[in-house]
Amino acid sequence: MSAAILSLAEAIERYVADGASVALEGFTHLIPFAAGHEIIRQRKRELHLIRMTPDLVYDQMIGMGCARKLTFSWGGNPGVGSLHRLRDAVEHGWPRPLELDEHSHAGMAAAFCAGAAQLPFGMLRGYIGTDLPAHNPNIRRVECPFTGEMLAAVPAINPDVTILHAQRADRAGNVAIDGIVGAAREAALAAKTLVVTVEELVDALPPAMNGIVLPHWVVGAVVPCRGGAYPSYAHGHYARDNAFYQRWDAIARERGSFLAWMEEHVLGTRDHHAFLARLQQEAA
Amino acid sequence: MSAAILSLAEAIERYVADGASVALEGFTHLIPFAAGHEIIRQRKRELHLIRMTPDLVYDQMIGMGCARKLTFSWGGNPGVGSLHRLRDAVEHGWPRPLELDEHSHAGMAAAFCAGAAQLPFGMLRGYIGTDLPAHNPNIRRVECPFTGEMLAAVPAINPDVTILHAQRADRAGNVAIDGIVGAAREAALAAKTLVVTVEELVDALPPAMNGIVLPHWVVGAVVPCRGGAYPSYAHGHYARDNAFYQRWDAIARERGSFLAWMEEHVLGTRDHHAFLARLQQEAA
Amino acid sequence: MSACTRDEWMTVAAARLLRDRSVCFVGIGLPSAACNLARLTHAPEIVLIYESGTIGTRPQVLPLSIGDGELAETAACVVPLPEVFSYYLQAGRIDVGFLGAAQIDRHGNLNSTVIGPYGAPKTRLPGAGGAPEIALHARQVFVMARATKRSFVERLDFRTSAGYLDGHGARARLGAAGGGPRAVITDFGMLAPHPQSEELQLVALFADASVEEARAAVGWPLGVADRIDTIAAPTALELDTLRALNARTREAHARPVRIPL
Amino acid sequence: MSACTRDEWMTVAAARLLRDRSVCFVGIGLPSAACNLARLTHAPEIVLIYESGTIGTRPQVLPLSIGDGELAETAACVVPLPEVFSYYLQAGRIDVGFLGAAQIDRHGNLNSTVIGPYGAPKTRLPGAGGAPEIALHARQVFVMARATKRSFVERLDFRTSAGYLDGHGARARLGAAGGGPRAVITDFGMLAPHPQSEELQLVALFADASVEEARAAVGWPLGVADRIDTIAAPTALELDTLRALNARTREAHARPVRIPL
Repeated sequence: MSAAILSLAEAIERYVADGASVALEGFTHLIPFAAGHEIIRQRKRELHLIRMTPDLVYDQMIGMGCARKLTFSWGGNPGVGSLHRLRDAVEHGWPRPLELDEHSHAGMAAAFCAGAAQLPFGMLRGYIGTDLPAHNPNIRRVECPFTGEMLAAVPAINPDVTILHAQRADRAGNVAIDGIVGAAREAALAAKTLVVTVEELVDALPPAMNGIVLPHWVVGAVVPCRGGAYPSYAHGHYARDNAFYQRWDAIARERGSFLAWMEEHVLGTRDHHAFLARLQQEAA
Repeated sequence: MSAAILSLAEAIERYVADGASVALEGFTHLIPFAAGHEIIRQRKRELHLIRMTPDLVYDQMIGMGCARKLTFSWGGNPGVGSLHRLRDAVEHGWPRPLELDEHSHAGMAAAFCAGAAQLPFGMLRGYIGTDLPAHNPNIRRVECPFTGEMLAAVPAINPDVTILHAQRADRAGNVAIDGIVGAAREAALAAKTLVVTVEELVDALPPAMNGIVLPHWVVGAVVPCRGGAYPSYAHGHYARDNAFYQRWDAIARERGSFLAWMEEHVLGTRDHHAFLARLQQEAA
Repeated sequence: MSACTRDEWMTVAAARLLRDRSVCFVGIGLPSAACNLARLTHAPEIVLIYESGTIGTRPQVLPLSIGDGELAETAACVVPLPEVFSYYLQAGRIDVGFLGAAQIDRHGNLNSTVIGPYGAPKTRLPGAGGAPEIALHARQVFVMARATKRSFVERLDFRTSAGYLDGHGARARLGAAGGGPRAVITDFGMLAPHPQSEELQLVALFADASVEEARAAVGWPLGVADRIDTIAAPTALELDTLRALNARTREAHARPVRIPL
Repeated sequence: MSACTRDEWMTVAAARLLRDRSVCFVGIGLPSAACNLARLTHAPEIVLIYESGTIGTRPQVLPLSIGDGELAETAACVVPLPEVFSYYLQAGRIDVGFLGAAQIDRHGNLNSTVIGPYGAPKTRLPGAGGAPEIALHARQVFVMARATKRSFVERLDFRTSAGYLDGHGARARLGAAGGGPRAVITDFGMLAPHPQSEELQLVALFADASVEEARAAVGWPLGVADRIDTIAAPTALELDTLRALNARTREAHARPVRIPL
């Protein structure tokens, strides 16, 4: 019932099976980069990746051939431009074709909420006048039994495993999140198993009252992992490395430069600590 | 756009019209007693009262003849027993008959959420095997367009006015709530107009981050009103007067003792300050 | 322990049913006392949720209402009520739900709505509250109710929440996710559903109660299990802990509250 | 102000459209600059909401992403993203939504999904994000996009979000609650929908732009309003404020970030 405290390698090995549906959530803030890199290191395959904003970490997993399908609502490099590896997969099937399950933010948020509530579908007043439903059979309509109005419906998202990054957990596995949370909490509660990497493991969480806490008995595993959101950020711990996001555009633009970078920095490092040390070395 | 800062008498006069649908929310905590008393003083009539847990304040309004209809999910004196005035209205039509729109907590919560989201209905997996739908045409069913499962549906609740009590507001009308919140936030966002009585008006709210804030542009009016939740409580300000809740059982049991108490304490006092002063006088 | 009351015995019996680390959706009254007694004795890591939104709360005294400040102050976190019902209860995260009722029938269906016809009630009761969905979604439900022929009835005046409906698998066929009322703790002992018929039958008696007492208190012909367990009297530790809890509670609730003038 | 760029002029023109106290749903890029310029000049009480859940935020520098820490630190509160979309946007609480796009057609419909066929794209774009529901629910939408014949097109490759659909009231008939794209701010001036046909037509030009320039940049035969306003050049205050904001932003984003080892 209580959360296990594991190393990242153990957690990914235990909970991310080939073919699983996996949501690494966190909206710009608290993106679980370390977990994504470990998935790449362990060469997981055929994953159904789920995430509102794929961001660099999904660009990396897609480019390294981990994914067969992507459920998403906005796939860019925020403030910079394209995710070149995502584009290459969709436009040219490299390194393998990628099936898309594409939504709007509002639709995907409704799907995560339904998942968290264990309802079979979510609804919204949305998708009117757009071509998305024509290309996604997962966007349907439902009639209000009181007014007759037709609303948009999306199936609940219930990932096999959701992975978050958070600022802290206590030793029982209670997890506390401060700051921008996106749909992370709903993705967490929607998951069959929840894994959370954290900046620090503490004896007792600060008093939360109305703050965001995931209680230990909904958490499958807690993984201590300093800097686990870098180059995204952890409010109160370190800032977003906007320059890295800008650099990524050049790294990922070509297959060769992408592969070389991943080989050296992710496959070539033992863990996230070694990854960060390599970057620091380069910066020095 | 910004919230007006009004006296309680002004706010009730301006926003609570005879015949209006009115939700005074707050779950045990932060029940807007002062506002309920002012509605009684102003002899509002034909109200459609909405509240998950009617509590003493609705017992008082119903007993004083303010209400024609009640939407609710649990109508007792918490930890004590019956609401005798609510019972008298339902069992004997005194002082006038009361139409009931009766739900479960889960159903009413879904209806408030739908109201806040401006969806026409809320849904839940609920009401299975109960007699409530047989007596309430507002409990219907909706079919999942993906799985075919039938779920319960309830129409959105959108009160003409929702009244809350909160710990503090700033001068722009931003309202901050700490502690147990129940469905107060959803009831607030579902309302056509929102009125909030507050313990204190401050120059600047403490930093909220992920706390509960109602931004000024969703607030119609802020009413400074110290002790406005008494005999309910305001976390960080004063405790619930459990003894009063117990005393109420005897006061409200008979029509005569109820009317005498209300005459003396509510109709016989100019405002909430005078009401509290009268009680303090009696306690001395 | 001679002076132990039946309410105390019921509370202790209910507490003993609770396993450490289980997640309980707690109501006010005897269930609240039972859950906190369990927490203060054999189940220190039990997780208590009150429908007011307090998750993992550890009150020093029992709340009078479901939303006392004590619950918020000692909680791991406080969430809006809609989330308690959708993200926790409906999502299937509750191991044990407690319910009481004015009436219970032989299949554990409960009435807390009305005595007499709904449209012209003899006695209007508080109503459903969280009960219908607790009854539906909790992995198991424990009912706590003192038994009389007026409360343990042949036929409910109103079915507020589902037990086993008409029995024989009717509940499961309707798609209810939770396991239903696995135990009814009452003031002579305990009833539990028969595995096939799902009719409540006597499975355990307090050490000083009898089958005759049980039959006399129940308004339907009460079936009796092949084996009737004896529920041991409260231990000194249980009784001391419960009484200390109740004493703290009485003292706290009697403390005069400053009128916020 | 001779050296003012067209991007600056667009930003200033958009900022001027924003009234004080209006509630704006802000996207990254030029809209974010325009909203914050308005806040720092004539609209100090404007309410800025970013879809990351930051409500009433007052950033000192422009965010690079929609969820920069700066937005959370200066917000009145931070709410989960599902609430931004349901309790704020869908609930009709947004006065102004900003959208950009890779393609726009004559009725203000937008494409940010794909160039070429959806199943075999020539260029895969980032996709919808918040756009479909911003387009639907905001009381008015302002579009900011530089014009070329490849972006202001006769026919969209994909309709990501609804403008006026085929015009002549089609949008309203479909039940869209918001008012649609009331203004398209582009690098020669501004387009707005014709009251009947709802076709975008030229209503204003930057002081140094011409109708010919506008027509050359638009991929459909551009209609022209009876009266074409001139958008005055940025004032010194506007330009100084915007440039200072951009300079602060560049400096902040260039500051090296400590690797969290």
